[in-house]
Amino acid sequence: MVGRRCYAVVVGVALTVLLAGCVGPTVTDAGYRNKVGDTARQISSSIASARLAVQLDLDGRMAFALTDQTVSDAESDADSAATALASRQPPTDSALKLYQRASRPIQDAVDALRALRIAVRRGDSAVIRAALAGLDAPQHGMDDLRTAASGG
Amino acid sequence: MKADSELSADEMLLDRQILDVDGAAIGKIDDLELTEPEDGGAPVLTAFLCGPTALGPRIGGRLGLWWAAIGRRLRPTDEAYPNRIPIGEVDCVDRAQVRLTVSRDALDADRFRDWTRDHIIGRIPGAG
Amino acid sequence: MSRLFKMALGVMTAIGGFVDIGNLVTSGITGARFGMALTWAIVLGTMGMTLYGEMAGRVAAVARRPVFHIVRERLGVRTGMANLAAFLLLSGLMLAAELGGVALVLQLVTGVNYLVWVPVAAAVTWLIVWRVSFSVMENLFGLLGLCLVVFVVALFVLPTDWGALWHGATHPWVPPDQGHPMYFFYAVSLFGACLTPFQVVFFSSGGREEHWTTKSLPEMRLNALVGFPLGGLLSIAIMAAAVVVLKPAGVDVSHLGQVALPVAQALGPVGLALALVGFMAAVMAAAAECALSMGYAVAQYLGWGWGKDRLPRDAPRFHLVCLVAVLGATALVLTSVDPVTVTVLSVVLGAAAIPLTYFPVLVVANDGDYMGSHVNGRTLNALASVFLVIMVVTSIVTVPLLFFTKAGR
Amino acid sequence: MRATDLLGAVVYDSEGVPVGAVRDLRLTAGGPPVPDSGRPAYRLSTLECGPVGVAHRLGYGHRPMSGPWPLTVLLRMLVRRSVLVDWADVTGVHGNRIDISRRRTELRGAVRDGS
Repeated sequence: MVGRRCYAVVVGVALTVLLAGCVGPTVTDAGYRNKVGDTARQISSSIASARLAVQLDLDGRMAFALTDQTVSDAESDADSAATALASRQPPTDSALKLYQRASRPIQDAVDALRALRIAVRRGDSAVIRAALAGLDAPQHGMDDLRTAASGG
Repeated sequence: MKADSELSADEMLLDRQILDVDGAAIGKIDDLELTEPEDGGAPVLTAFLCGPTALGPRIGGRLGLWWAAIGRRLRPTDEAYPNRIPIGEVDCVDRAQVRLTVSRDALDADRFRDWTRDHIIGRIPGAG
Repeated sequence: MSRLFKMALGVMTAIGGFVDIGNLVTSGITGARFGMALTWAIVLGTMGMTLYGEMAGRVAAVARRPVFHIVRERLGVRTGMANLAAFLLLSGLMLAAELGGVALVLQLVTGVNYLVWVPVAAAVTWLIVWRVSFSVMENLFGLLGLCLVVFVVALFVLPTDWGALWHGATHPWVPPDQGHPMYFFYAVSLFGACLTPFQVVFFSSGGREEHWTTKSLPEMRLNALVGFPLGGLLSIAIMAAAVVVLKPAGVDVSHLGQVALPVAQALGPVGLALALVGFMAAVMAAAAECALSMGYAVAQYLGWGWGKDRLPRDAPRFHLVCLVAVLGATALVLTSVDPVTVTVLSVVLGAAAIPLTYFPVLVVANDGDYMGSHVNGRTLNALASVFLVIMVVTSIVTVPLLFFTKAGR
Repeated sequence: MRATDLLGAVVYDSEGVPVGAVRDLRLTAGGPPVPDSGRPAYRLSTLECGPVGVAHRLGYGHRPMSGPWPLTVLLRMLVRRSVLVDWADVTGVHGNRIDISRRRTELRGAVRDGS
């Protein structure tokens, strides 16, 4: 009986630690930098994914709802990554500076993906091409941000 | 009963699948009934016991009590003693299987199965 | 002729049946992130699956005992029950992942949100469990699952640098931009995706459903020794396709649809259609197998009648368990938890639970009383022991890895 | 009496020293007729007692196990410490305690050497 109770306590503690690990706050400067880098990486991947799907669609190699789905997913992933970062409190002054440096390009990227999604839904290939070209600048922005977050 | 001249309870009997005369599954040997004979000698094997009221005590703890209680509710008379399969109805016991001389329907061993069939599965279209 | 046909059919369905949502998702993710560096995990997992499947199949054919008979017989009532509970929990998670996978594929085809398709997927899964005969289920879905061969075709059409792929597979170093915990977390996920306990429970119980005897051993061995490795090869092809197309583009896979993009690039709409049919068949079959394996496990542990070769009213409790499993998993998916996350979680936790069922099967495969001349040979035992160690190590490191990598994010 | 009342009970020898827990019951043919059927019964003849039950349960006691290697050696070693107690020597069963009339040293080993 004692053994069983012990077991329950151990499982409880393990679960708590596990859950805490999943949503734990970033308290250090380095942790925050990491978070910014991760966000940039996620958004960059979303842009790449949407770009690939739309390019294939323009080449007539896609079918069904896959293009639409991939672009929508990319937009919502980027949006939720941006929101997740914005909800973190920057722990230090330099972290705050990094956030201020990051928020503009991140918002641009989300906006560009949104524009692409709207264009894809409307189905006008000229507009789609324009929206696709509009991804280039945010892509560079994310690359720069990753460098900034990992470097000094 | 066709079997070796020596059986071991844990190694050959307990937790083995019981099949009826047609090869249909009846349950596991959840416990063995040993009866002390009137001549006062060593206990003899008189029956296989099966069902939740035999398994419950082996699970132990609160889960075991709960298991046995559910089993008791399923018995017609709220009886705590498990289903008996008298040793006389056992056809053979060997390493491969435990088989009976009677059919599943003659045993009335499994009210839970009947209840599930009559109240849930039998009511779904296509149950056969 | 008919025997040859049957054998070929068996192998083909084993290939199609090997791949499920776990393989699709983990191969896609790891290919895009790590290149071919984790190929070894698929190879290891497939070898383990082949070994385990062959032993379980042999025990089912010779000793006439499917997996959960053995679990209770050899581990006893209490340990056996803990084992059963773990199996049900993990298979339930896996079933939720498969149902979510079916719904996601339907979303990709129709554009309608996957949550709408979840009840449909659940209903079809249950109907397969309820009425479709065992051989129709295996053969139909197994063959449709072979559509996934388009991934292999795609590799030949794409400008694939085979030398680079081979170099990546034979130089399994951790990529500089990824940490060790992440690398090993995904290695565990691939291992667990190939070596799924529910597939072994299904394989061995299916053997009893088809009344295997010692005479069926060659057929069973062919399925396990040829079919499973070819299934593993298919998983590697899916990974390689992601390496060729998604990795250079910088796409990090987080949705099922992204896994199909390489095929679209190589083969256009027709290839894409075939890939989606393959996804659908593989995941649908896995969902039904998963639900059935939960029914098999409970019925075998408690000694109830089970099987698809009899009418539901003759095995009512078995069908009740399957029904409850499908309903429970459906409820889980309907909470709108991300199916891809559920998939990764279930293959990783599944990897941790492998020794629970593998160990008793290994013991019984050595029991001369049951197996006669068909006991494990020396070489097989040596290999099986090595795998037991690998599995135990895997299950020890899994939970810490899950914690450190925050489930691979 | 049920089999599981005896299984797991601890056996004490004539000097009160614990011998081990009951791991298995051996039943021998040729007992008196059973009331149900009138056929001769299997009679409880021997208790197999030992410190560790796992090895026995897995089959490494008496079954012809062909491997796997490290387990065979390890588990056989555990089983070798088991002893046999004749039911005739049992003087009393009190709940989870079984008393016998012999000393520990007089008991036979459960596994014959060489098997």
